Amino acid sequence: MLWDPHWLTIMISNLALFQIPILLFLVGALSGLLSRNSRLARPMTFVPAMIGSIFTIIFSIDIITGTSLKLTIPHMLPFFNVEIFVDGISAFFILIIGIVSFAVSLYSIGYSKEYETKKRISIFGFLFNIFILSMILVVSSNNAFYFLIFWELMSLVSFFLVIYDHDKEENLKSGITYLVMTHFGTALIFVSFLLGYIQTGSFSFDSLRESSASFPWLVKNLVFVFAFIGFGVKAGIVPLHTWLPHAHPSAPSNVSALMSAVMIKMGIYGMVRTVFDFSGFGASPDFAWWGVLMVAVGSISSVSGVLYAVIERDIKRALAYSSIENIGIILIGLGLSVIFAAYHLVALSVLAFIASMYHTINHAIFKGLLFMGAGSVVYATHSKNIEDLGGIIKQMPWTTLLFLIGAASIVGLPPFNGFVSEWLTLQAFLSSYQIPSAILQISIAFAILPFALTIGIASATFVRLFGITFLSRARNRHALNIKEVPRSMIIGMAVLAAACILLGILASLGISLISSAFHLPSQPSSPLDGIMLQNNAKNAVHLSMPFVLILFSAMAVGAFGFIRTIGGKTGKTTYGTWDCGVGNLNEKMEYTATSLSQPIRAVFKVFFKPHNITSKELFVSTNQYLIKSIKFNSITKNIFEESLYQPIISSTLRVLDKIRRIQTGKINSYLLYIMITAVLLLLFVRLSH
Amino acid sequence: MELADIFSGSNRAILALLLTPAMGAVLVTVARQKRISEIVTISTAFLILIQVFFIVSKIISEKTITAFGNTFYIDSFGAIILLPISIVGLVSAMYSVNYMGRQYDNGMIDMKHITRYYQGLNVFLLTMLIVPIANNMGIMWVTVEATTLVSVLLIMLYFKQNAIESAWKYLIIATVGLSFALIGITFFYYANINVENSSDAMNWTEMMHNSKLFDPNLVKIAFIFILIGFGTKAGLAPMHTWLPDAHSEAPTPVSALLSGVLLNCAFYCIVRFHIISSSTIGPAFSSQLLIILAVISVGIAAASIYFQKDMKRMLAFSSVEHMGVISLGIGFGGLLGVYGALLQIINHAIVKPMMFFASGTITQKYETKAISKITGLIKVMPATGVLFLIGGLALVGMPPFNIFLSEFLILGAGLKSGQFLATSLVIIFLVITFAVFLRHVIRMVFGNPFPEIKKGSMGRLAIIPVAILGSLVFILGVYIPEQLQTLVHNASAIINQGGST
Amino acid sequence: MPSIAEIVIGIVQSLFIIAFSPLMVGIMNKTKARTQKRIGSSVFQPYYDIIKLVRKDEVISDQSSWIFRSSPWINFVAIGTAVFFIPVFLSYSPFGLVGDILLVIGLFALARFFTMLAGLDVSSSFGGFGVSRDMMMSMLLEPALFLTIFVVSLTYGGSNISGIVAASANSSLVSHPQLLFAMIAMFVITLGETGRLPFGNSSTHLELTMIHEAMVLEYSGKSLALIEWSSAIKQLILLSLIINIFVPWGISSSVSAPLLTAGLLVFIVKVSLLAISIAFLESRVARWRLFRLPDLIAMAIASSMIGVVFFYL
Amino acid sequence: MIIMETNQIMIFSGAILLIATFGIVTRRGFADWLGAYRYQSIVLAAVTALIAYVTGIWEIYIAAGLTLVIKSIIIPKVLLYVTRNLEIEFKVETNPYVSLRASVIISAFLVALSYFLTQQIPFKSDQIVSTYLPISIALFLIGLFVIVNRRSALNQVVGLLIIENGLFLFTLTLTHGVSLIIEMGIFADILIGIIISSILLLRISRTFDSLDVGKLQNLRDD
Repeated sequence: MLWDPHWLTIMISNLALFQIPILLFLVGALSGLLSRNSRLARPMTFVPAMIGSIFTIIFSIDIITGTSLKLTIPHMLPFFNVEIFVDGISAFFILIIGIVSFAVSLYSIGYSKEYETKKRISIFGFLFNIFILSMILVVSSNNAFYFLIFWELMSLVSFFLVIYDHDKEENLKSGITYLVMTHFGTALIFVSFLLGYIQTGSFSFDSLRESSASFPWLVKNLVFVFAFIGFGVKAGIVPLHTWLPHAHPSAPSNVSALMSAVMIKMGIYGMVRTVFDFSGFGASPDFAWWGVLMVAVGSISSVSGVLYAVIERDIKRALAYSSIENIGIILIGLGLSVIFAAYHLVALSVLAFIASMYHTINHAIFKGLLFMGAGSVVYATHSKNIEDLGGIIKQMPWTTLLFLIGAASIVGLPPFNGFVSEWLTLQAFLSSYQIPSAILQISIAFAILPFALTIGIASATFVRLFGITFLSRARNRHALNIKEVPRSMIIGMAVLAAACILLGILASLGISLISSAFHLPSQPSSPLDGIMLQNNAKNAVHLSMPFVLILFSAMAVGAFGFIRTIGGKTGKTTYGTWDCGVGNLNEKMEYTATSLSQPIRAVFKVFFKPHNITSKELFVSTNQYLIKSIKFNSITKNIFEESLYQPIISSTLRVLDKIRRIQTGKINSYLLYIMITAVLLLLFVRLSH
Repeated sequence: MELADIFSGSNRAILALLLTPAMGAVLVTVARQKRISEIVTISTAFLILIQVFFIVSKIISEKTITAFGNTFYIDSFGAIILLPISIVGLVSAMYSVNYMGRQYDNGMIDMKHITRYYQGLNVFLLTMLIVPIANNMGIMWVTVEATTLVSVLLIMLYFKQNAIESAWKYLIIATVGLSFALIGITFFYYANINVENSSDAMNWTEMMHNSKLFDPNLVKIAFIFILIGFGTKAGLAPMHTWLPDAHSEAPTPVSALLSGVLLNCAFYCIVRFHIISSSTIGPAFSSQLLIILAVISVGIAAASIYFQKDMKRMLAFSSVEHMGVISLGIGFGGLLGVYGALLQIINHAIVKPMMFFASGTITQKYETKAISKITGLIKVMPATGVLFLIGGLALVGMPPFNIFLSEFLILGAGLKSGQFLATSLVIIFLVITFAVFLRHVIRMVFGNPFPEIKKGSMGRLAIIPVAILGSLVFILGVYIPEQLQTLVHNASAIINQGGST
Repeated sequence: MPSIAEIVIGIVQSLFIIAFSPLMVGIMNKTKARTQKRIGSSVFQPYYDIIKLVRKDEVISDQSSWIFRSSPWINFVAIGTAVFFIPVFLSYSPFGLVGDILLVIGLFALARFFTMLAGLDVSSSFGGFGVSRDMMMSMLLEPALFLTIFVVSLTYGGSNISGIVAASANSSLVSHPQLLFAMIAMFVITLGETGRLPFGNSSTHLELTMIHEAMVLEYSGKSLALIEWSSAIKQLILLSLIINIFVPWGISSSVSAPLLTAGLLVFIVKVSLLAISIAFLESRVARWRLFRLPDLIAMAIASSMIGVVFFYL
Repeated sequence: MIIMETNQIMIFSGAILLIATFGIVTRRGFADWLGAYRYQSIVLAAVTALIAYVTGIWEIYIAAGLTLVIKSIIIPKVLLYVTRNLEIEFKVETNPYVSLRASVIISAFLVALSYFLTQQIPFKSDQIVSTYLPISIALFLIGLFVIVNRRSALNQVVGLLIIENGLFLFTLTLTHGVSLIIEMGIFADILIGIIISSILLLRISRTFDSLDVGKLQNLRDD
């Protein structure tokens, strides 16, 4: 590897490296809580968080490159020991947490300024630190019980952060939805762990690791299914995603960045643990259906997520939907990896796994960046509705540039990181013909359609999001006379933007990071090398971004030189946009975000079920042609909430209503219940005699 | 027996323990003054707490205590019931000062009521203290019945329509139920004297000693009567119907005692006979019955909480749910299940009073119990709001609070004992309860308060008791001291001695 | 590691594409003019246009930002880079060690991304509807292209163009029926990507027919020249992909002067024929309604799907 | 020979006890059923004395005496005293859920049920148990049914009283009064219970100005 932090571990053991960040986050939390004075509060909470994140990064890299950490604190509670076990898998996710939380806490120093006036910043800092801490502990705990404790703690704290603006009714509502759904997920995870416990008789993950291979077939599958759904809720897979597009926008933007970039990855972590670490996933074709399930769910999630994103007007909600999409892509990668492994295609399985993990870290980075960018926009304009915005590029050049980098990465344009992971995923797809099962081959071949569709629509989404929000001219007063956000916020974003470019150009850096974290059989190479996949006998596939960049610059220089030589220097005059000679174009005549996505709504009308309401106001009711004003409203349905959740909820409530009516208030009926129960039980005994 | 050995060792301890509240009641009656009665009650409760701690530590060291021949018999299980009684007793005595004081100042009640209230409180404590230490089942029954009568009197303190209505329902239903229990006890006694006709055949230890020889059919019928009877008092569905009325209409400190402690006492009696019957006919029979009633209770609670308009009724129904969970744990059996159930008894006894106290303060602030009218607690009274939120989260089993551990253990035991249907049903119900309960709590705690509510807390005395319990809730969630662990362990051993499913 | 000669050839053939592409446009326009009984402009007209344009001053919208100004350059550079990975008359490109066909698609996407942004940057409705239409098209064309590539690389193994072309050079369409379906799809995609009829008419500026032109309506001078040129290059890239993947005969498989010249000539002939046929087709069909175009693309997708199934059968 | 006779006497007394109970069930007005109850208590006392005679345990005579005193004198007195200034219409059961005639039939069924249920209990050829156990259970169930059936709070007390008599007989039968202290405790509890309930009756009649438990429906969940 390029960077080798062992010079650090000479001084500090990795246990200390583990304790330092935890202490720092606690310090941040408490000092935040204690600092009544708001001006001091922000540095007092977020600076420790920053330092803690740095140590977190160092710690994780140390684990990845060195040995894993294991410690046990017994007898805190009966039956359960506090077991900490940080191996490569945990370290990889801890690294993600560290990178993003560093950038976000830097960003928060500036961002949380606007809360100073209206809210208790100290509470916020407390929750913020605890949130990061809980995520670190989730991935490093090695005992089902404590895992669930930290898991629920994470959910709880994030819930409080979601409803931080609890004056708004809809925030409360989305918070409750979030809490309930995530608790449902936790219940499933709990069941999955318990199934393991019944088999092994121990709540420690070690026992699962050792003996899960010997589980009965049914138990293995049950463990997987429960874990998959349970973690899927947190990851936001369709159709269990409904909390996500409500919760993420409701939270303050720095928290949404953490949630969308890191927290939903905890779901991915859980799946990786369950499938690849324990639950005895034997590499045999009878487990191929796990992978098929993952790929199917992933495809559905990615397509429906991006379809909602492309028509969304709330910038943060659009980003939340795109998180669902990216989780889908990650799942597709994981699923392919499982399928390949099931058929003993180790190399391909590794390829797909790397692709998926690469996309995991990528998504963490650019989604964090994008949410912070959106946060800056909201910070400056106080509006989340992109129909209000526009022309921001002129007053906020830095935010615009960084957001553009994020957008380009998430769309998967070379030379940014998104391209690399999607390229790898596609390569995994292209290798699917090596699976010795025709039906699987064809179904995977069909799965590439939603994947490709996703990529296509994603670019449309972000063209629309970026173009409408930042380009052309302000659509109303929100976006007028605004100014660039504080420096700390820009730096925070710039950190992640740099990471985007770094991971895009030095692809093999990321790959060797992943492969050494997960101990994959692929030789780490110098980060400047290209990727070389010998995925079949005929010929190898290469991708070497540095060279592409060289070609880029060569072309640029060449083109510029050529044009200048033949064309010479020419003048530029700025003049109004061509208005067909009508004159005074104003912002009313701009293309709106809604009309921009209208063709897409039309093409996918099956999915959106759009219907338009046009209300005219006439000068005289007799004459339909003299229209004073016309109001146009285009509504799309959310098929999941309307055809899946509503029926379930309403039927449940109906049943509950029936049940609770036994409390009639009549003492006679109450006594009758007792009498009947007694007589029935006695008769039961008597007759069973 | 000789006068000497009345004052010997354990007899003295028991005598002192029982005399303290009695003296308290007498003093209150004599004094007839608000301030004095408050001080007296708090100090009695405090003394009780100290003595209980002594007794419990003794139990931990030497397992059992017997006194006055075999009339009194305390083992680890009884000790686990004693602990909450003493703790909650003290805290609600402290809380009463503020609560009843306010009522007095508002002129809702006069001096006569105050005296009657504090008398009642002391006697109530006395009766409840006898239940878990009585070896003679007859005495146990009498004291349980006595608790009913005392608590009815305490509920009747006001002349409000609802109070009287709930008192009537409570009295009739509880009395009927307990008569079932008496039949059950007598059956067991009969089974016992059929085996060996000894003078203290009424003692639990005797019954336990002979239980292997009991007649199975007799035991079955007897246990059904016991289950119906004490189940009524313990608020197991479908005999729970009196509970929401009584618990919501009683004065708040009394509600706390009813929900937090009295239910445990009643359930304690069930478990005593569960032990005997499982040693006679194996645990399958009684466990099944317990599990069935438990599932019904949890389901009905979940259903009733959602549509609840009254805060205290909501809490009462959540008590039904938790009693269900406890009996589920006992029913599932095994070390995990019983351990979880016992922890759940303690935890529920800590959390529920906390919630009731908080709700009492809230009611006095907002002057309503209607959930829909209570919003923005966190802004109006931050301390109480936060504590109320913590309590709510603990009640639905959210870590890092104490109930999570016990429910985790119980459900684990459920799957381990192969009760998949019951466990999955209960998990579903618990998720529903989580949703509906927290929905109410969150709407109360957050959001914007109505403008006419003026900010400001209700004084230190209203918060301290809640805060004490709140800290316990958190501590027991992350750390359980060694002694308590051993105590609970021994107790589960006692309950499991009948063998486990 | 490729030899110097190969690298030189590689550079040469990419420069050839860049230089040759406007001529293709000229040939097509000429053909169309002829079919419409017009003399039409000379086949070299595109060159004249470019040279004229680069000499002209630019008028830039006062609403626009650096995105608008940089977009033509990014466009040109991206597509120009893509050229390097396309084998023309040598059956493999030494730059196959740098990237594959997925990278080419990625570069196209990059170009299009910025074109769309530029369309939105000038706050005119023309740009707006141009972008919204192009969004719809590209959103559907991209998966179609992916699927076609999928079929091809399934057939010839891997997504390395050089490998594909080399493999296809010594095998025939007949032995791989699925490639027929892929070819149909590829043809439709090419029409769509280059905005030919029935998708759009590159030679009008009626707001009904404009898709691509609407986005670049504000451009003038050097920028316009770059845009015209890069779209010409893109068109030629797609054409040569069709030719070299599906009808690769005649392409030289090794670096030797006679073979290369032969390859070059054959390539020119083939590509011109293809261009002329496209022009003929264009003068036959009328432009479709916007919302019927997805059906056409869906047809392309379907046919490559059938191709996939055929591959596995 | 004498045993034979005592058996017959016992069964006969049991029958009388049941008849007395039916008498209470059918009574509508307060004074009527109170009288019936007094009659039943006297029969119960007699039965107690009989058991005392058969078992030859002298404490049971005390119990019998207590029964006679408390149940046939004190409790009716108390009830009459507390309800003395209640309007008469409160004291009459106007419309029970099941008509009194039908309720007699149901009571009969309950007697049959109790015989059916108690068959599996081992009597060890104990004549007292085999005779009085089913009857006491029957009393218990009938009392329960009476409470369930009646609408007037005052007339629900009678149910309690029947139940309590059943309990008394039951414990006596099974325990032979060995644990007299406990019997005393039970007596005390019941007595206090009756007193408290009659206080409640007053409260109810004052606050709801009716004794119809149908009025007590403010606390419900629908």
